[in-house]
Amino acid sequence: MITIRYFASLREQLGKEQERIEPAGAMTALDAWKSANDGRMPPDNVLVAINQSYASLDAAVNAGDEVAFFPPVTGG
Amino acid sequence: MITIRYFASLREQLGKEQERIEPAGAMTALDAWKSANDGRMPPDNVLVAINQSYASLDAAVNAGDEVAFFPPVTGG
Amino acid sequence: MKNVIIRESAYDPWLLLGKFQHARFGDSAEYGATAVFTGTMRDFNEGDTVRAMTLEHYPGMTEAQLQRLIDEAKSRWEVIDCFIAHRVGQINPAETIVITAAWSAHRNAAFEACRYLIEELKHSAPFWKKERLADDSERWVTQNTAG
Amino acid sequence: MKNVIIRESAYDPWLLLGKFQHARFGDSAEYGATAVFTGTMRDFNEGDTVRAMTLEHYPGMTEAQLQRLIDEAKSRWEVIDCFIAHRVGQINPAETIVITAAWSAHRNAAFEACRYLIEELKHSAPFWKKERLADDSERWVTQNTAG
Repeated sequence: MITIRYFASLREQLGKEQERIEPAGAMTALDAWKSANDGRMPPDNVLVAINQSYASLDAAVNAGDEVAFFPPVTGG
Repeated sequence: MITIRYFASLREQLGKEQERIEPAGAMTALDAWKSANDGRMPPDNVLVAINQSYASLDAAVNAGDEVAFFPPVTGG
Repeated sequence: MKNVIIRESAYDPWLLLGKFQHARFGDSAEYGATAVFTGTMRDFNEGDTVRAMTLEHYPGMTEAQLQRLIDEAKSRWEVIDCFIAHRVGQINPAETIVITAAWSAHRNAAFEACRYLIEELKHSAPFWKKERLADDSERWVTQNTAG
Repeated sequence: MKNVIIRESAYDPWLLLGKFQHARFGDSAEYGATAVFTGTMRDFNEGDTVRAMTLEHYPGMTEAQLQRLIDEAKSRWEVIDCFIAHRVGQINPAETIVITAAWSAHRNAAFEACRYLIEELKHSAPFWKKERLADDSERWVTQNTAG
Protein backbone atom coordinates (compact mmCIF):
# COMPACT_ATOMS: atom_id res chain seq x y z
CA MET A 1 0.00 0.00 0.00
CA ILE A 2 0.97 3.65 -0.51
CA THR A 3 -0.11 6.20 2.08
CA ILE A 4 -1.21 9.57 0.73
CA ARG A 5 -1.45 12.62 3.01
CA TYR A 6 -2.84 16.09 2.41
CA PHE A 7 -2.14 19.20 4.44
CA ALA A 8 -3.54 22.66 5.14
CA SER A 9 -5.80 24.30 2.54
CA LEU A 10 -5.44 21.29 0.26
CA ARG A 11 -6.68 18.97 3.01
CA GLU A 12 -9.66 21.26 3.56
CA GLN A 13 -10.47 21.61 -0.14
CA LEU A 14 -10.32 17.87 -0.74
CA GLY A 15 -12.10 17.09 2.48
CA LYS A 16 -9.65 14.31 3.28
CA GLU A 17 -6.46 14.03 5.28
CA GLN A 18 -5.04 10.63 4.51
CA GLU A 19 -5.81 7.61 2.35
CA ARG A 20 -4.17 4.44 1.11
CA ILE A 21 -3.94 3.18 -2.43
CA GLU A 22 -2.67 -0.03 -4.00
CA PRO A 23 0.47 0.62 -6.06
CA ALA A 24 -0.30 -0.13 -9.74
CA GLY A 25 3.01 -1.12 -11.34
CA ALA A 26 5.61 1.66 -11.71
CA MET A 27 3.95 4.77 -10.30
CA THR A 28 4.99 8.39 -9.95
CA ALA A 29 3.74 10.79 -7.29
CA LEU A 30 1.48 12.30 -9.95
CA ASP A 31 0.07 8.85 -10.75
CA ALA A 32 -0.64 8.34 -7.05
CA TRP A 33 -2.46 11.69 -6.85
CA LYS A 34 -4.54 10.94 -9.94
CA SER A 35 -5.33 7.44 -8.77
CA ALA A 36 -6.66 8.85 -5.49
CA ASN A 37 -8.49 11.83 -7.05
CA ASP A 38 -10.56 10.49 -9.95
CA GLY A 39 -7.85 11.21 -12.52
CA ARG A 40 -7.87 14.99 -11.91
CA MET A 41 -4.64 17.01 -11.93
CA PRO A 42 -3.29 18.51 -8.69
CA PRO A 43 -3.10 22.32 -8.27
CA ASP A 44 -0.22 24.01 -10.14
CA ASN A 45 1.56 25.10 -6.99
CA VAL A 46 1.31 21.75 -5.18
CA LEU A 47 4.37 20.60 -3.26
CA VAL A 48 5.24 16.92 -2.93
CA ALA A 49 7.14 14.97 -0.31
CA ILE A 50 7.94 11.29 -0.49
CA ASN A 51 8.81 9.73 2.84
CA GLN A 52 9.05 13.23 4.35
CA SER A 53 11.59 14.57 1.85
CA TYR A 54 10.74 16.98 -0.96
CA ALA A 55 10.30 15.28 -4.34
CA SER A 56 8.92 16.11 -7.77
CA LEU A 57 5.60 14.96 -9.22
CA ASP A 58 7.41 12.57 -11.56
CA ALA A 59 9.42 10.87 -8.79
CA ALA A 60 8.76 7.15 -8.36
CA VAL A 61 6.67 5.91 -5.46
CA ASN A 62 6.70 2.37 -4.21
CA ALA A 63 4.73 0.16 -1.89
CA GLY A 64 5.22 1.29 1.71
CA ASP A 65 5.96 4.90 0.76
CA GLU A 66 4.26 7.90 2.33
CA VAL A 67 3.45 10.55 -0.30
CA ALA A 68 2.33 13.97 0.89
CA PHE A 69 0.77 16.83 -1.09
CA PHE A 70 0.52 20.35 0.26
CA PRO A 71 0.32 24.03 -0.71
CA PRO A 72 3.25 26.49 -0.50
CA VAL A 73 4.54 26.65 3.06
CA THR A 74 4.00 29.73 5.23
CA GLY A 75 5.89 29.13 8.47
CA GLY A 76 8.37 31.32 10.32
CA MET B 1 40.83 75.95 30.94
CA ILE B 2 40.81 73.03 28.52
CA THR B 3 40.64 69.52 29.96
CA ILE B 4 42.73 66.92 28.14
CA ARG B 5 42.08 63.19 28.69
CA TYR B 6 44.02 60.13 27.55
CA PHE B 7 42.73 56.57 27.35
CA ALA B 8 43.96 52.98 27.16
CA SER B 9 47.47 52.31 25.77
CA LEU B 10 48.00 56.03 25.15
CA ARG B 11 47.25 56.78 28.79
CA GLU B 12 49.75 54.11 29.86
CA GLN B 13 52.45 55.24 27.42
CA LEU B 14 52.17 58.87 28.45
CA GLY B 15 51.83 58.01 32.13
CA LYS B 16 48.99 60.48 32.53
CA GLU B 17 45.24 60.33 32.42
CA GLN B 18 44.03 63.90 32.53
CA GLU B 19 45.45 67.41 32.61
CA ARG B 20 44.35 70.98 32.13
CA ILE B 21 45.88 73.63 29.94
CA GLU B 22 45.22 77.33 29.43
CA PRO B 23 43.84 78.01 25.96
CA ALA B 24 46.32 80.13 23.98
CA GLY B 25 44.25 82.12 21.46
CA ALA B 26 42.65 80.08 18.64
CA MET B 27 43.68 76.48 19.28
CA THR B 28 43.09 73.20 17.48
CA ALA B 29 43.01 69.77 19.10
CA LEU B 30 46.53 69.25 17.72
CA ASP B 31 47.69 72.50 19.31
CA ALA B 32 46.25 71.32 22.62
CA TRP B 33 48.09 68.00 22.35
CA LYS B 34 51.39 69.69 21.50
CA SER B 35 50.97 72.23 24.24
CA ALA B 36 50.50 69.41 26.76
CA ASN B 37 53.25 67.18 25.33
CA ASP B 38 56.35 69.32 24.87
CA GLY B 39 55.55 70.09 21.23
CA ARG B 40 55.72 66.44 20.12
CA MET B 41 53.29 65.04 17.54
CA PRO B 42 50.62 62.50 18.59
CA PRO B 43 50.73 58.92 17.20
CA ASP B 44 49.56 58.58 13.57
CA ASN B 45 46.50 56.51 14.49
CA VAL B 46 45.34 58.74 17.36
CA LEU B 47 41.61 59.38 17.63
CA VAL B 48 40.24 62.66 18.94
CA ALA B 49 37.00 63.56 20.68
CA ILE B 50 35.95 67.05 21.66
CA ASN B 51 33.24 67.18 24.30
CA GLN B 52 32.68 63.44 23.80
CA SER B 53 32.08 63.59 20.03
CA TYR B 54 34.60 62.50 17.44
CA ALA B 55 36.55 65.39 15.91
CA SER B 56 39.64 65.88 13.77
CA LEU B 57 43.03 67.08 14.95
CA ASP B 58 42.45 70.43 13.26
CA ALA B 59 39.09 71.05 14.94
CA ALA B 60 38.94 74.16 17.15
CA VAL B 61 38.97 73.78 20.93
CA ASN B 62 37.83 76.46 23.31
CA ALA B 63 37.95 77.24 27.00
CA GLY B 64 35.75 74.77 28.89
CA ASP B 65 36.12 72.01 26.30
CA GLU B 66 37.10 68.44 27.10
CA VAL B 67 39.51 67.06 24.50
CA ALA B 68 40.26 63.33 24.53
CA PHE B 69 42.98 61.40 22.72
CA PHE B 70 42.91 57.63 22.37
CA PRO B 71 44.07 54.68 20.24
CA PRO B 72 41.82 52.78 17.78
CA VAL B 73 38.85 51.32 19.64
CA THR B 74 38.55 47.58 20.24
CA GLY B 75 35.15 47.02 21.85
CA GLY B 76 32.41 44.58 20.96
CA MET C 1 18.88 19.41 24.53
CA LYS C 2 17.70 19.03 20.94
CA ASN C 3 18.63 21.46 18.17
CA VAL C 4 15.08 21.48 16.84
CA ILE C 5 12.07 22.06 19.04
CA ILE C 6 8.43 22.07 17.93
CA ARG C 7 6.23 23.57 20.66
CA GLU C 8 2.47 23.49 21.06
CA SER C 9 2.46 25.94 23.96
CA ALA C 10 3.67 29.52 24.33
CA TYR C 11 7.28 30.03 25.36
CA ASP C 12 9.61 32.82 26.35
CA PRO C 13 12.18 32.90 23.54
CA TRP C 14 14.96 34.29 25.72
CA LEU C 15 14.49 31.66 28.43
CA LEU C 16 14.53 28.94 25.79
CA LEU C 17 17.69 30.34 24.19
CA GLY C 18 19.39 30.61 27.56
CA LYS C 19 18.43 27.04 28.36
CA PHE C 20 19.76 25.73 25.06
CA GLN C 21 22.98 27.74 25.28
CA HIS C 22 23.63 26.60 28.83
CA ALA C 23 22.90 22.95 28.03
CA ARG C 24 24.97 23.00 24.84
CA PHE C 25 27.96 25.09 25.88
CA GLY C 26 28.00 25.31 29.70
CA ASP C 27 30.98 27.52 30.58
CA SER C 28 32.81 26.77 27.35
CA ALA C 29 34.47 29.80 25.76
CA GLU C 30 34.71 28.28 22.28
CA TYR C 31 32.13 30.52 20.64
CA GLY C 32 32.56 34.27 20.36
CA ALA C 33 29.50 35.20 18.34
CA THR C 34 25.82 34.34 18.56
CA ALA C 35 23.18 35.57 16.14
CA VAL C 36 19.50 35.12 16.87
CA PHE C 37 16.29 35.84 15.05
CA THR C 38 12.86 35.67 16.64
CA GLY C 39 9.59 36.00 14.77
CA THR C 40 6.60 37.21 16.76
CA MET C 41 2.95 37.08 15.84
CA ARG C 42 1.64 40.50 14.85
CA ASP C 43 -2.01 41.50 15.20
CA PHE C 44 -2.11 42.88 11.66
CA ASN C 45 -1.60 41.31 8.22
CA GLU C 46 -2.49 42.40 4.71
CA GLY C 47 -4.55 45.30 6.00
CA ASP C 48 -6.63 43.29 8.47
CA THR C 49 -6.66 42.84 12.21
CA VAL C 50 -5.69 39.28 13.08
CA ARG C 51 -7.08 37.94 16.36
CA ALA C 52 -5.33 34.58 16.42
CA MET C 53 -3.63 32.04 14.25
CA THR C 54 -3.49 28.28 13.85
CA LEU C 55 -0.21 26.80 12.71
CA GLU C 56 -0.44 23.40 11.07
CA HIS C 57 2.65 21.34 10.31
CA TYR C 58 3.74 17.96 9.02
CA PRO C 59 4.99 16.10 12.09
CA GLY C 60 8.14 14.17 11.36
CA MET C 61 8.94 15.92 8.11
CA THR C 62 9.09 19.26 9.93
CA GLU C 63 11.78 18.11 12.33
CA ALA C 64 13.68 16.35 9.52
CA GLN C 65 13.56 19.39 7.25
CA LEU C 66 14.73 21.76 9.99
CA GLN C 67 17.57 19.41 10.85
CA ARG C 68 18.57 19.39 7.15
CA LEU C 69 18.71 23.20 7.22
CA ILE C 70 20.98 23.11 10.27
CA ASP C 71 23.23 20.54 8.61
CA GLU C 72 23.39 22.69 5.48
CA ALA C 73 24.19 25.85 7.49
CA LYS C 74 26.99 24.01 9.27
CA SER C 75 28.44 22.88 5.95
CA ARG C 76 28.29 26.39 4.44
CA TRP C 77 29.66 28.43 7.35
CA GLU C 78 32.01 27.85 10.26
CA VAL C 79 29.27 27.55 12.83
CA ILE C 80 29.65 25.45 15.95
CA ASP C 81 25.96 24.81 16.44
CA CYS C 82 22.47 26.04 15.57
CA PHE C 83 19.08 26.03 17.23
CA ILE C 84 15.56 26.29 15.82
CA ALA C 85 12.30 26.44 17.76
CA HIS C 86 8.87 26.79 16.15
CA ARG C 87 5.36 27.08 17.56
CA VAL C 88 2.46 25.05 16.21
CA GLY C 89 -1.24 24.99 17.12
CA GLN C 90 -3.19 27.99 18.45
CA ILE C 91 -1.15 31.21 18.64
CA ASN C 92 -2.09 34.65 19.94
CA PRO C 93 -0.64 38.02 18.95
CA ALA C 94 2.66 38.95 20.65
CA GLU C 95 3.58 35.28 21.11
CA THR C 96 6.83 34.03 19.63
CA ILE C 97 6.41 31.89 16.52
CA VAL C 98 9.99 31.06 15.62
CA ILE C 99 13.59 31.26 16.82
CA THR C 100 16.66 30.62 14.70
CA ALA C 101 20.11 30.93 16.27
CA ALA C 102 23.72 30.21 15.34
CA TRP C 103 26.89 30.07 17.44
CA SER C 104 30.28 30.63 15.85
CA ALA C 105 33.81 31.77 16.59
CA HIS C 106 33.25 34.88 14.45
CA ARG C 107 30.27 37.09 13.81
CA ASN C 108 29.96 36.90 10.04
CA ALA C 109 29.35 33.16 10.06
CA ALA C 110 26.85 33.49 12.90
CA PHE C 111 24.86 36.22 11.11
CA GLU C 112 24.91 34.42 7.76
CA ALA C 113 23.84 31.08 9.22
CA CYS C 114 21.09 32.61 11.36
CA ARG C 115 19.68 34.47 8.37
CA TYR C 116 19.95 31.41 6.15
CA LEU C 117 17.99 29.34 8.67
CA ILE C 118 15.04 31.72 8.85
CA GLU C 119 14.94 32.36 5.08
CA GLU C 120 15.10 28.66 4.24
CA LEU C 121 12.66 27.75 6.99
CA LYS C 122 10.12 30.14 5.48
CA HIS C 123 10.82 28.69 2.06
CA SER C 124 10.87 24.98 2.81
CA ALA C 125 9.69 23.92 6.27
CA PRO C 126 6.20 22.36 6.16
CA PHE C 127 4.22 24.85 8.25
CA TRP C 128 0.97 26.54 7.24
CA LYS C 129 -0.68 29.54 8.87
CA LYS C 130 -4.40 30.08 9.12
CA GLU C 131 -5.48 33.46 10.43
CA ARG C 132 -8.62 34.28 12.40
CA LEU C 133 -9.80 37.82 11.70
CA ALA C 134 -11.79 40.32 13.76
CA ASP C 135 -15.14 38.91 12.52
CA ASP C 136 -14.02 35.36 13.41
CA SER C 137 -13.69 34.40 9.74
CA GLU C 138 -10.63 32.33 8.91
CA ARG C 139 -8.22 32.42 5.97
CA TRP C 140 -5.10 30.53 4.99
CA VAL C 141 -1.98 32.62 4.50
CA THR C 142 -1.03 31.88 0.89
CA GLN C 143 2.52 33.17 0.77
CA ASN C 144 5.29 34.40 2.97
CA THR C 145 6.57 37.96 2.81
CA ALA C 146 9.89 38.52 1.10
CA GLY C 147 11.54 39.83 4.24
CA MET D 1 14.47 50.69 30.72
CA LYS D 2 17.33 52.38 28.89
CA ASN D 3 18.34 51.48 25.35
CA VAL D 4 22.01 51.57 26.27
CA ILE D 5 23.42 49.72 29.26
CA ILE D 6 27.06 49.72 30.39
CA ARG D 7 27.63 46.94 32.94
CA GLU D 8 30.54 46.34 35.28
CA SER D 9 29.31 42.93 36.38
CA ALA D 10 28.55 39.72 34.51
CA TYR D 11 25.06 39.30 33.11
CA ASP D 12 22.93 36.68 31.41
CA PRO D 13 22.32 38.13 27.92
CA TRP D 14 19.00 36.32 27.47
CA LEU D 15 17.60 37.50 30.80
CA LEU D 16 18.64 41.04 29.99
CA LEU D 17 17.04 40.87 26.55
CA GLY D 18 13.85 39.43 27.98
CA LYS D 19 13.76 42.18 30.58
CA PHE D 20 14.24 44.91 28.00
CA GLN D 21 11.70 43.43 25.59
CA HIS D 22 9.10 43.06 28.33
CA ALA D 23 9.68 46.59 29.65
CA ARG D 24 9.66 48.13 26.18
CA PHE D 25 6.89 46.20 24.48
CA GLY D 26 4.84 44.43 27.16
CA ASP D 27 2.18 42.45 25.30
CA SER D 28 2.26 44.71 22.25
CA ALA D 29 2.14 42.87 18.92
CA GLU D 30 3.60 45.73 16.88
CA TYR D 31 6.94 44.06 16.12
CA GLY D 32 7.20 40.87 14.13
CA ALA D 33 10.97 40.48 13.89
CA THR D 34 13.79 40.69 16.38
CA ALA D 35 17.46 40.26 15.49
CA VAL D 36 20.08 39.88 18.20
CA PHE D 37 23.82 39.58 18.30
CA THR D 38 25.81 38.61 21.37
CA GLY D 39 29.59 38.69 21.61
CA THR D 40 31.17 36.37 24.15
CA MET D 41 34.71 36.40 25.50
CA ARG D 42 36.76 33.59 24.06
CA ASP D 43 39.74 32.08 25.83
CA PHE D 44 41.90 32.28 22.71
CA ASN D 45 43.11 35.20 20.57
CA GLU D 46 45.88 35.59 17.99
CA GLY D 47 47.24 32.15 18.84
CA ASP D 48 47.43 32.66 22.60
CA THR D 49 45.39 31.50 25.56
CA VAL D 50 43.67 34.44 27.18
CA ARG D 51 42.89 34.12 30.89
CA ALA D 52 40.98 37.32 31.40
CA MET D 53 40.38 40.74 29.97
CA THR D 54 39.99 44.31 31.18
CA LEU D 55 37.66 46.52 29.19
CA GLU D 56 38.31 50.23 29.53
CA HIS D 57 35.87 52.82 28.20
CA TYR D 58 35.22 56.55 28.10
CA PRO D 59 32.28 57.07 30.45
CA GLY D 60 29.79 59.52 29.05
CA MET D 61 31.10 59.43 25.50
CA THR D 62 30.43 55.67 25.35
CA GLU D 63 26.74 56.05 26.14
CA ALA D 64 26.42 59.06 23.82
CA GLN D 65 28.14 57.27 20.94
CA LEU D 66 26.01 54.11 21.32
CA GLN D 67 22.87 56.25 21.42
CA ARG D 68 24.03 57.95 18.20
CA LEU D 69 24.36 54.52 16.57
CA ILE D 70 20.83 53.61 17.62
CA ASP D 71 19.49 56.91 16.29
CA GLU D 72 21.31 56.31 13.00
CA ALA D 73 19.98 52.74 12.72
CA LYS D 74 16.45 54.01 13.29
CA SER D 75 16.87 56.60 10.56
CA ARG D 76 18.26 54.07 8.06
CA TRP D 77 15.83 51.19 8.60
CA GLU D 78 12.22 50.79 9.70
CA VAL D 79 13.10 49.64 13.18
CA ILE D 80 10.84 50.26 16.14
CA ASP D 81 13.57 50.16 18.76
CA CYS D 82 17.10 48.96 19.48
CA PHE D 83 19.06 47.83 22.52
CA ILE D 84 22.78 47.73 23.25
CA ALA D 85 24.48 46.35 26.36
CA HIS D 86 28.25 46.27 26.86
CA ARG D 87 30.47 44.99 29.67
CA VAL D 88 33.36 46.99 31.07
CA GLY D 89 35.94 46.18 33.74
CA GLN D 90 37.22 42.68 34.51
CA ILE D 91 35.84 39.97 32.20
CA ASN D 92 36.38 36.21 32.21
CA PRO D 93 36.12 33.77 29.30
CA ALA D 94 32.59 32.66 28.40
CA GLU D 95 31.10 35.89 29.78
CA THR D 96 29.02 38.05 27.48
CA ILE D 97 30.76 41.22 26.31
CA VAL D 98 28.16 42.82 24.09
CA ILE D 99 24.54 42.60 22.96
CA THR D 100 23.02 44.45 20.02
CA ALA D 101 19.35 43.98 19.19
CA ALA D 102 16.74 45.48 16.88
CA TRP D 103 12.94 45.13 16.79
CA SER D 104 11.05 45.73 13.57
CA ALA D 105 7.85 44.85 11.72
CA HIS D 106 9.88 42.88 9.17
CA ARG D 107 12.98 40.77 9.35
CA ASN D 108 15.23 42.48 6.83
CA ALA D 109 15.24 45.76 8.75
CA ALA D 110 15.86 43.93 12.04
CA PHE D 111 18.83 41.99 10.66
CA GLU D 112 20.34 45.02 8.93
CA ALA D 113 20.01 47.26 11.96
CA CYS D 114 21.38 44.63 14.36
CA ARG D 115 24.40 44.04 12.16
CA TYR D 116 24.95 47.76 11.65
CA LEU D 117 24.98 48.30 15.42
CA ILE D 118 27.65 45.71 16.14
CA GLU D 119 29.83 46.69 13.17
CA GLU D 120 29.67 50.39 14.01
CA LEU D 121 30.11 49.73 17.72
CA LYS D 122 33.36 47.90 16.96
CA HIS D 123 34.42 50.73 14.69
CA SER D 124 33.50 53.76 16.78
CA ALA D 125 32.49 53.10 20.39
CA PRO D 126 35.26 54.10 22.83
CA PHE D 127 36.11 50.72 24.38
CA TRP D 128 39.58 49.21 24.67
CA LYS D 129 40.46 45.62 25.50
CA LYS D 130 43.52 44.54 27.45
CA GLU D 131 44.16 40.81 27.56
CA ARG D 132 45.82 38.85 30.35
CA LEU D 133 47.65 35.81 28.97
CA ALA D 134 48.50 32.44 30.51
CA ASP D 135 51.78 33.79 31.96
CA ASP D 136 49.92 36.75 33.51
CA SER D 137 51.49 39.19 31.04
CA GLU D 138 49.11 41.80 29.66
CA ARG D 139 48.67 43.27 26.20
CA TRP D 140 46.36 45.78 24.60
CA VAL D 141 44.33 44.50 21.69
CA THR D 142 45.34 46.79 18.84
CA GLN D 143 42.62 46.17 16.31
CA ASN D 144 39.29 44.48 15.93
CA THR D 145 38.78 41.55 13.62
CA ALA D 146 36.98 42.18 10.33
CA GLY D 147 34.14 39.90 11.21
